[in-house]
Amino acid sequence: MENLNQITVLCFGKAREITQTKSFSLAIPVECTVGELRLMLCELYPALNNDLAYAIALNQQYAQNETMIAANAEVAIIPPVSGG
Amino acid sequence: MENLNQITVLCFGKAREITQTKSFSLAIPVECTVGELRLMLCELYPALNNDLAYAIALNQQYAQNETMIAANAEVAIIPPVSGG
Amino acid sequence: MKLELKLSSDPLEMNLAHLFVTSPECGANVIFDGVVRNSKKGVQVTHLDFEAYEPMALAELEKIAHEIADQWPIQAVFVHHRTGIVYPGQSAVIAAVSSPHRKDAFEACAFLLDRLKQTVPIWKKEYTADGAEWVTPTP
Amino acid sequence: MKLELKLSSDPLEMNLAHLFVTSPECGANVIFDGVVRNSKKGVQVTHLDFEAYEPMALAELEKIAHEIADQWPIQAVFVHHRTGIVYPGQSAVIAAVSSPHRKDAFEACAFLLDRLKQTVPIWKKEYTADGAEWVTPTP
Repeated sequence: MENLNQITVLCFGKAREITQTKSFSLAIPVECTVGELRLMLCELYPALNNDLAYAIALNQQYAQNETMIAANAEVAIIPPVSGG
Repeated sequence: MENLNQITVLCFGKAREITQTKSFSLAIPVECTVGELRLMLCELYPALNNDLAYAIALNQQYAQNETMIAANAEVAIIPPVSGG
Repeated sequence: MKLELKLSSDPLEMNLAHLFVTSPECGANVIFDGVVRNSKKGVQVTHLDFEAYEPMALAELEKIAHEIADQWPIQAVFVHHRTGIVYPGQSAVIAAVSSPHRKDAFEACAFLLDRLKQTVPIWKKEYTADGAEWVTPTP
Repeated sequence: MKLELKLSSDPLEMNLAHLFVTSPECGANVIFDGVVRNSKKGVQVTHLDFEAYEPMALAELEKIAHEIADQWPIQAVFVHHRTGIVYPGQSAVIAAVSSPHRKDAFEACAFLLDRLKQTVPIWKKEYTADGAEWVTPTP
Protein backbone atom coordinates (compact mmCIF):
# COMPACT_ATOMS: atom_id res chain seq x y z
CA MET A 1 0.00 0.00 0.00
CA GLU A 2 1.19 3.46 -0.94
CA ASN A 3 2.55 5.78 1.73
CA LEU A 4 0.43 8.88 2.27
CA ASN A 5 1.06 12.35 3.70
CA GLN A 6 -1.65 14.23 5.50
CA ILE A 7 -1.82 17.89 4.48
CA THR A 8 -4.07 20.80 5.39
CA VAL A 9 -5.52 22.81 2.53
CA LEU A 10 -6.62 26.37 3.31
CA CYS A 11 -9.31 27.96 1.15
CA PHE A 12 -9.80 31.69 0.65
CA GLY A 13 -12.24 33.96 -1.12
CA LYS A 14 -14.08 32.31 -3.95
CA ALA A 15 -12.23 29.03 -3.30
CA ARG A 16 -13.65 29.01 0.21
CA GLU A 17 -17.13 29.43 -1.19
CA ILE A 18 -16.64 26.65 -3.77
CA THR A 19 -15.28 24.20 -1.20
CA GLN A 20 -17.68 25.50 1.44
CA THR A 21 -14.94 25.31 4.06
CA LYS A 22 -12.02 27.40 5.30
CA SER A 23 -9.77 24.34 5.35
CA PHE A 24 -9.81 20.58 4.86
CA SER A 25 -7.43 17.70 5.35
CA LEU A 26 -6.21 15.70 2.42
CA ALA A 27 -4.13 12.55 2.11
CA ILE A 28 -1.66 12.83 -0.74
CA PRO A 29 1.09 10.50 -1.98
CA VAL A 30 4.47 11.00 -0.30
CA GLU A 31 5.85 12.05 -3.65
CA CYS A 32 3.32 14.57 -4.88
CA THR A 33 3.90 17.76 -6.82
CA VAL A 34 1.75 20.87 -6.80
CA GLY A 35 0.62 19.98 -10.32
CA GLU A 36 -0.53 16.55 -9.15
CA LEU A 37 -2.35 18.16 -6.21
CA ARG A 38 -4.20 20.38 -8.68
CA LEU A 39 -5.50 17.26 -10.47
CA MET A 40 -6.73 15.87 -7.15
CA LEU A 41 -8.42 19.16 -6.25
CA CYS A 42 -10.06 19.21 -9.67
CA GLU A 43 -11.64 15.83 -9.04
CA LEU A 44 -12.76 16.83 -5.55
CA TYR A 45 -14.09 20.25 -6.59
CA PRO A 46 -14.60 20.50 -10.36
CA ALA A 47 -15.87 24.07 -9.96
CA LEU A 48 -12.42 25.14 -8.78
CA ASN A 49 -10.93 24.61 -12.19
CA ASN A 50 -13.96 25.70 -14.15
CA ASP A 51 -14.46 28.99 -12.32
CA LEU A 52 -11.09 30.02 -11.09
CA ALA A 53 -7.49 30.44 -12.19
CA TYR A 54 -5.97 29.87 -8.78
CA ALA A 55 -2.42 29.66 -7.45
CA ILE A 56 -1.14 27.27 -4.81
CA ALA A 57 0.93 28.42 -1.87
CA LEU A 58 3.12 26.09 0.19
CA ASN A 59 3.93 27.30 3.67
CA GLN A 60 2.83 30.83 2.71
CA GLN A 61 4.89 31.06 -0.48
CA TYR A 62 3.67 30.88 -4.07
CA ALA A 63 4.62 27.46 -5.49
CA GLN A 64 5.29 26.19 -9.01
CA ASN A 65 3.54 23.11 -10.44
CA GLU A 66 6.84 21.16 -10.36
CA THR A 67 7.44 21.73 -6.64
CA MET A 68 7.20 18.66 -4.41
CA ILE A 69 4.86 19.02 -1.43
CA ALA A 70 6.63 18.31 1.87
CA ALA A 71 5.01 16.39 4.69
CA ASN A 72 2.96 18.63 6.98
CA ALA A 73 3.02 21.42 4.45
CA GLU A 74 0.47 24.20 4.87
CA VAL A 75 -1.14 24.31 1.46
CA ALA A 76 -3.40 27.16 0.37
CA ILE A 77 -5.66 27.74 -2.61
CA ILE A 78 -5.09 31.34 -3.70
CA PRO A 79 -7.71 32.78 -6.06
CA PRO A 80 -6.75 35.86 -8.09
CA VAL A 81 -5.96 38.52 -5.48
CA SER A 82 -7.83 41.81 -5.27
CA GLY A 83 -6.41 43.74 -2.34
CA GLY A 84 -5.95 47.49 -2.21
CA MET B 1 8.42 117.36 -19.25
CA GLU B 2 7.74 113.62 -19.61
CA ASN B 3 4.64 112.14 -17.95
CA LEU B 4 5.46 109.66 -15.18
CA ASN B 5 3.60 106.79 -13.53
CA GLN B 6 4.14 105.98 -9.90
CA ILE B 7 4.50 102.24 -9.29
CA THR B 8 5.19 100.12 -6.23
CA VAL B 9 7.92 97.51 -6.52
CA LEU B 10 7.75 94.56 -4.11
CA CYS B 11 10.97 92.74 -3.26
CA PHE B 12 11.20 89.15 -2.05
CA GLY B 13 13.88 86.77 -0.87
CA LYS B 14 17.35 87.66 -2.09
CA ALA B 15 15.96 90.69 -3.96
CA ARG B 16 14.64 92.01 -0.66
CA GLU B 17 18.09 91.65 0.86
CA ILE B 18 19.80 93.36 -2.10
CA THR B 19 17.38 96.30 -2.09
CA GLN B 20 17.21 96.25 1.72
CA THR B 21 13.49 96.91 1.59
CA LYS B 22 10.25 94.95 1.15
CA SER B 23 8.94 97.54 -1.31
CA PHE B 24 9.76 100.92 -2.82
CA SER B 25 8.05 103.47 -5.04
CA LEU B 26 9.38 104.24 -8.46
CA ALA B 27 8.43 106.82 -11.07
CA ILE B 28 8.49 105.30 -14.54
CA PRO B 29 7.60 106.74 -17.96
CA VAL B 30 3.94 106.37 -18.92
CA GLU B 31 5.04 104.11 -21.74
CA CYS B 32 7.41 101.69 -20.06
CA THR B 33 7.89 97.98 -20.70
CA VAL B 34 9.06 95.37 -18.24
CA GLY B 35 12.37 95.24 -20.14
CA GLU B 36 12.84 98.98 -19.70
CA LEU B 37 12.00 98.65 -16.01
CA ARG B 38 14.74 96.02 -15.72
CA LEU B 39 17.27 98.56 -17.04
CA MET B 40 16.13 101.09 -14.44
CA LEU B 41 16.35 98.49 -11.65
CA CYS B 42 19.82 97.57 -12.84
CA GLU B 43 20.99 101.17 -12.46
CA LEU B 44 19.36 101.50 -9.02
CA TYR B 45 20.61 98.12 -7.74
CA PRO B 46 23.47 96.76 -9.85
CA ALA B 47 23.68 93.71 -7.58
CA LEU B 48 20.23 92.64 -8.74
CA ASN B 49 21.50 91.82 -12.20
CA ASN B 50 24.89 90.57 -11.15
CA ASP B 51 23.64 88.15 -8.52
CA LEU B 52 20.22 87.12 -9.61
CA ALA B 53 18.26 85.89 -12.62
CA TYR B 54 14.93 87.32 -11.54
CA ALA B 55 11.48 87.47 -13.08
CA ILE B 56 9.07 90.39 -12.94
CA ALA B 57 5.44 89.99 -11.96
CA LEU B 58 2.75 92.54 -12.80
CA ASN B 59 -0.34 92.39 -10.63
CA GLN B 60 0.67 88.93 -9.40
CA GLN B 61 1.28 87.42 -12.82
CA TYR B 62 4.59 86.61 -14.48
CA ALA B 63 5.28 89.23 -17.17
CA GLN B 64 7.30 89.21 -20.39
CA ASN B 65 9.91 91.88 -21.16
CA GLU B 66 7.70 93.28 -23.94
CA THR B 67 4.70 93.85 -21.67
CA MET B 68 3.74 97.48 -21.01
CA ILE B 69 3.42 98.41 -17.33
CA ALA B 70 0.01 99.88 -16.54
CA ALA B 71 -0.45 102.83 -14.20
CA ASN B 72 -0.78 101.72 -10.56
CA ALA B 73 0.54 98.27 -11.39
CA GLU B 74 1.78 96.16 -8.50
CA VAL B 75 5.25 95.17 -9.67
CA ALA B 76 7.27 92.45 -7.97
CA ILE B 77 10.84 91.25 -8.30
CA ILE B 78 10.71 87.44 -8.24
CA PRO B 79 14.04 85.68 -7.59
CA PRO B 80 14.29 82.00 -8.60
CA VAL B 81 11.64 80.26 -6.52
CA SER B 82 12.47 77.48 -4.07
CA GLY B 83 9.23 76.43 -2.40
CA GLY B 84 8.33 72.91 -1.40
CA MET C 1 14.81 50.26 6.29
CA LYS C 2 12.00 50.62 8.81
CA LEU C 3 8.94 48.46 8.20
CA GLU C 4 5.41 48.65 9.57
CA LEU C 5 2.97 46.14 8.06
CA LYS C 6 -0.44 45.33 9.46
CA LEU C 7 -3.84 43.90 8.57
CA SER C 8 -6.62 45.21 10.72
CA SER C 9 -10.38 45.12 11.03
CA ASP C 10 -10.28 48.58 12.67
CA PRO C 11 -10.50 51.85 10.75
CA LEU C 12 -7.13 52.95 9.39
CA GLU C 13 -5.40 56.06 10.71
CA MET C 14 -3.55 58.31 8.31
CA ASN C 15 -1.54 59.91 11.10
CA LEU C 16 0.10 56.60 11.97
CA ALA C 17 1.52 56.42 8.43
CA HIS C 18 2.74 59.99 8.64
CA LEU C 19 4.35 59.54 12.05
CA PHE C 20 5.97 56.25 11.12
CA VAL C 21 7.66 57.34 7.89
CA THR C 22 8.65 60.90 8.82
CA SER C 23 12.29 61.45 9.62
CA PRO C 24 14.66 64.42 9.31
CA GLU C 25 16.82 62.41 6.90
CA CYS C 26 13.95 62.11 4.42
CA GLY C 27 12.64 65.10 2.52
CA ALA C 28 9.78 63.25 0.87
CA ASN C 29 6.93 61.19 2.27
CA VAL C 30 4.41 59.87 -0.23
CA ILE C 31 1.22 58.40 1.16
CA PHE C 32 -1.40 56.49 -0.78
CA ASP C 33 -4.87 56.20 0.67
CA GLY C 34 -7.11 53.71 -1.11
CA VAL C 35 -10.74 54.59 -0.51
CA VAL C 36 -13.76 52.38 -1.14
CA ARG C 37 -15.83 53.86 -3.98
CA ASN C 38 -19.59 54.15 -3.85
CA SER C 39 -20.19 52.85 -7.37
CA LYS C 40 -18.75 50.60 -10.02
CA LYS C 41 -19.78 50.86 -13.65
CA GLY C 42 -22.77 52.89 -12.55
CA VAL C 43 -23.99 50.35 -9.99
CA GLN C 44 -24.14 51.46 -6.37
CA VAL C 45 -21.71 49.69 -4.04
CA THR C 46 -23.00 49.23 -0.50
CA HIS C 47 -19.78 47.80 0.99
CA LEU C 48 -16.78 45.57 0.44
CA ASP C 49 -15.80 42.56 2.52
CA PHE C 50 -12.03 41.93 2.66
CA GLU C 51 -10.53 38.55 3.42
CA ALA C 52 -6.79 37.90 3.83
CA TYR C 53 -4.41 34.99 4.23
CA GLU C 54 -2.76 36.99 6.93
CA PRO C 55 0.67 35.43 7.50
CA MET C 56 1.27 35.10 3.76
CA ALA C 57 -0.04 38.61 3.09
CA LEU C 58 2.45 40.03 5.59
CA ALA C 59 5.24 37.92 4.08
CA GLU C 60 4.42 39.14 0.57
CA LEU C 61 4.28 42.75 1.74
CA GLU C 62 7.70 42.32 3.30
CA LYS C 63 9.04 40.95 0.00
CA ILE C 64 7.65 44.00 -1.79
CA ALA C 65 9.33 46.30 0.72
CA HIS C 66 12.66 44.62 -0.01
CA GLU C 67 12.05 44.87 -3.77
CA ILE C 68 11.50 48.60 -3.23
CA ALA C 69 14.63 49.00 -1.15
CA ASP C 70 16.62 47.32 -3.95
CA GLN C 71 15.46 49.91 -6.47
CA TRP C 72 15.07 53.18 -4.55
CA PRO C 73 16.72 54.75 -1.49
CA ILE C 74 13.68 54.29 0.72
CA GLN C 75 14.07 54.53 4.48
CA ALA C 76 10.61 53.52 5.69
CA VAL C 77 7.69 51.52 4.33
CA PHE C 78 4.26 51.49 5.96
CA VAL C 79 1.24 49.43 4.87
CA HIS C 80 -1.97 49.05 6.85
CA HIS C 81 -4.74 47.13 5.09
CA ARG C 82 -8.30 46.62 6.26
CA THR C 83 -9.98 43.27 6.63
CA GLY C 84 -13.70 42.66 7.03
CA ILE C 85 -16.43 45.03 5.99
CA VAL C 86 -15.44 48.46 4.69
CA TYR C 87 -17.95 51.07 3.53
CA PRO C 88 -17.69 53.62 0.71
CA GLY C 89 -15.61 56.62 1.73
CA GLN C 90 -13.54 54.55 4.19
CA SER C 91 -9.88 53.70 3.62
CA ALA C 92 -9.17 50.12 2.59
CA VAL C 93 -5.41 50.58 2.50
CA ILE C 94 -2.93 53.24 3.56
CA ALA C 95 0.60 52.84 2.22
CA ALA C 96 3.48 55.25 2.75
CA VAL C 97 7.16 55.48 1.95
CA SER C 98 9.86 58.01 2.76
CA SER C 99 12.96 58.88 0.82
CA PRO C 100 15.48 61.71 0.73
CA HIS C 101 14.03 62.91 -2.60
CA ARG C 102 10.51 63.10 -3.92
CA LYS C 103 10.87 61.40 -7.31
CA ASP C 104 12.06 58.20 -5.62
CA ALA C 105 9.25 58.37 -3.07
CA PHE C 106 6.55 58.77 -5.76
CA GLU C 107 7.95 55.93 -7.88
CA ALA C 108 8.39 53.59 -4.93
CA CYS C 109 4.89 54.20 -3.56
CA ALA C 110 3.27 53.66 -6.99
CA PHE C 111 5.29 50.44 -7.41
CA LEU C 112 4.25 49.29 -3.93
CA LEU C 113 0.57 49.57 -4.85
CA ASP C 114 1.05 47.87 -8.24
CA ARG C 115 2.78 44.93 -6.58
CA LEU C 116 0.33 44.77 -3.67
CA LYS C 117 -2.50 44.32 -6.13
CA GLN C 118 -0.57 41.60 -8.00
CA THR C 119 0.78 39.36 -5.26
CA VAL C 120 -0.59 39.99 -1.77
CA PRO C 121 -3.22 37.37 -0.85
CA ILE C 122 -6.11 39.65 0.01
CA TRP C 123 -9.52 39.37 -1.60
CA LYS C 124 -12.52 41.60 -1.68
CA LYS C 125 -16.14 40.76 -2.25
CA GLU C 126 -18.19 43.62 -3.56
CA TYR C 127 -21.79 44.06 -2.43
CA THR C 128 -24.01 46.04 -4.75
CA ALA C 129 -27.69 46.51 -5.45
CA ASP C 130 -27.24 43.74 -8.06
CA GLY C 131 -25.81 41.20 -5.62
CA ALA C 132 -22.35 40.25 -4.41
CA GLU C 133 -19.27 39.03 -6.21
CA TRP C 134 -15.56 38.48 -5.68
CA VAL C 135 -13.62 41.18 -7.42
CA THR C 136 -11.20 39.93 -10.03
CA PRO C 137 -8.17 41.97 -11.00
CA THR C 138 -8.46 44.12 -14.10
CA PRO C 139 -5.39 43.75 -16.32
CA MET D 1 -12.91 70.31 -8.69
CA LYS D 2 -12.60 71.16 -5.00
CA LEU D 3 -9.66 73.39 -4.08
CA GLU D 4 -8.01 74.12 -0.73
CA LEU D 5 -4.89 76.29 -0.94
CA LYS D 6 -3.23 77.95 2.04
CA LEU D 7 0.03 79.46 3.23
CA SER D 8 0.46 79.28 6.96
CA SER D 9 3.02 79.95 9.64
CA ASP D 10 1.43 77.24 11.80
CA PRO D 11 2.45 73.56 11.73
CA LEU D 12 0.75 71.66 8.91
CA GLU D 13 -1.80 68.95 9.65
CA MET D 14 -1.84 65.82 7.54
CA ASN D 15 -5.39 64.95 8.59
CA LEU D 16 -6.74 68.12 6.99
CA ALA D 17 -5.39 66.97 3.62
CA HIS D 18 -6.89 63.53 4.11
CA LEU D 19 -10.29 64.85 5.17
CA PHE D 20 -10.41 67.42 2.39
CA VAL D 21 -9.66 65.14 -0.55
CA THR D 22 -11.46 61.98 0.58
CA SER D 23 -14.75 61.25 -1.14
CA PRO D 24 -16.66 58.07 -1.97
CA GLU D 25 -16.36 58.90 -5.68
CA CYS D 26 -12.55 58.74 -5.52
CA GLY D 27 -10.72 55.48 -4.95
CA ALA D 28 -7.28 57.05 -4.74
CA ASN D 29 -5.87 59.82 -2.57
CA VAL D 30 -2.18 60.57 -3.01
CA ILE D 31 -0.58 62.81 -0.42
CA PHE D 32 2.88 64.32 -0.59
CA ASP D 33 4.49 65.51 2.61
CA GLY D 34 7.65 67.54 2.10
CA VAL D 35 9.81 67.39 5.21
CA VAL D 36 12.72 69.66 6.10
CA ARG D 37 15.94 67.64 6.05
CA ASN D 38 18.56 67.90 8.75
CA SER D 39 21.53 68.07 6.38
CA LYS D 40 22.54 69.15 2.91
CA LYS D 41 25.68 67.88 1.25
CA GLY D 42 26.89 66.71 4.64
CA VAL D 43 26.38 70.07 6.34
CA GLN D 44 23.93 70.22 9.23
CA VAL D 45 20.82 72.30 8.59
CA THR D 46 19.46 74.07 11.68
CA HIS D 47 16.29 75.45 10.05
CA LEU D 48 14.73 76.96 6.96
CA ASP D 49 13.00 80.33 6.72
CA PHE D 50 10.22 80.47 4.10
CA GLU D 51 9.04 83.69 2.51
CA ALA D 52 6.12 83.94 0.09
CA TYR D 53 4.47 86.48 -2.17
CA GLU D 54 1.19 85.25 -0.82
CA PRO D 55 -1.50 86.44 -3.24
CA MET D 56 0.59 85.48 -6.26
CA ALA D 57 1.58 82.14 -4.69
CA LEU D 58 -2.10 81.29 -4.22
CA ALA D 59 -2.88 82.42 -7.79
CA GLU D 60 -0.08 80.26 -9.20
CA LEU D 61 -1.21 77.26 -7.14
CA GLU D 62 -4.69 77.71 -8.52
CA LYS D 63 -3.29 77.75 -12.07
CA ILE D 64 -1.47 74.50 -11.36
CA ALA D 65 -4.68 72.94 -10.04
CA HIS D 66 -6.41 73.83 -13.31
CA GLU D 67 -3.49 72.46 -15.34
CA ILE D 68 -3.92 69.22 -13.40
CA ALA D 69 -7.66 69.10 -13.96
CA ASP D 70 -7.03 69.52 -17.71
CA GLN D 71 -4.82 66.43 -17.77
CA TRP D 72 -6.23 64.03 -15.18
CA PRO D 73 -9.71 63.33 -13.73
CA ILE D 74 -8.87 64.88 -10.37
CA GLN D 75 -11.70 65.82 -8.03
CA ALA D 76 -9.85 67.63 -5.24
CA VAL D 77 -6.55 69.44 -4.85
CA PHE D 78 -5.13 70.45 -1.47
CA VAL D 79 -1.93 72.41 -0.85
CA HIS D 80 -0.85 73.82 2.50
CA HIS D 81 2.60 75.42 2.54
CA ARG D 82 4.48 76.74 5.54
CA THR D 83 5.90 80.23 5.82
CA GLY D 84 8.45 81.43 8.36
CA ILE D 85 10.84 79.21 10.27
CA VAL D 86 10.54 75.45 9.85
CA TYR D 87 12.82 72.95 11.59
CA PRO D 88 14.20 69.62 10.37
CA GLY D 89 11.60 66.87 10.63
CA GLN D 90 8.72 69.32 10.22
CA SER D 91 6.52 69.45 7.13
CA ALA D 92 7.15 72.39 4.80
CA VAL D 93 4.39 71.44 2.39
CA ILE D 94 1.52 68.97 2.30
CA ALA D 95 -0.11 68.45 -1.08
CA ALA D 96 -2.89 65.99 -1.88
CA VAL D 97 -5.07 65.04 -4.80
CA SER D 98 -7.91 62.57 -5.24
CA SER D 99 -9.01 60.73 -8.32
CA PRO D 100 -11.18 57.72 -9.15
CA HIS D 101 -8.03 55.69 -10.02
CA ARG D 102 -4.58 55.55 -8.49
CA LYS D 103 -2.36 56.00 -11.57
CA ASP D 104 -3.96 59.38 -12.25
CA ALA D 105 -3.62 60.42 -8.64
CA PHE D 106 0.10 59.53 -8.49
CA GLU D 107 0.86 61.32 -11.76
CA ALA D 108 -1.14 64.41 -10.84
CA CYS D 109 0.43 64.73 -7.38
CA ALA D 110 3.98 64.35 -8.77
CA PHE D 111 3.19 66.96 -11.45
CA LEU D 112 1.78 69.30 -8.80
CA LEU D 113 5.04 69.22 -6.87
CA ASP D 114 7.17 69.66 -10.01
CA ARG D 115 5.18 72.73 -11.00
CA LEU D 116 5.03 74.14 -7.48
CA LYS D 117 8.82 74.14 -7.37
CA GLN D 118 9.01 75.83 -10.80
CA THR D 119 6.47 78.62 -10.60
CA VAL D 120 5.05 79.36 -7.15
CA PRO D 121 6.69 82.45 -5.61
CA ILE D 122 7.94 80.99 -2.36
CA TRP D 123 11.56 81.18 -1.26
CA LYS D 124 13.53 79.45 1.42
CA LYS D 125 16.67 80.54 3.18
CA GLU D 126 18.70 77.71 4.58
CA TYR D 127 20.50 78.13 7.89
CA THR D 128 23.43 75.79 8.47
CA ALA D 129 26.53 75.62 10.61
CA ASP D 130 28.30 77.33 7.67
CA GLY D 131 25.93 80.32 7.52
CA ALA D 132 22.72 81.13 5.70
CA GLU D 133 21.82 81.30 2.04
CA TRP D 134 18.84 81.50 -0.25
CA VAL D 135 18.22 78.14 -1.86
CA THR D 136 18.35 78.17 -5.63
CA PRO D 137 16.53 75.54 -7.64
CA THR D 138 18.51 72.57 -8.82
CA PRO D 139 17.76 71.77 -12.45
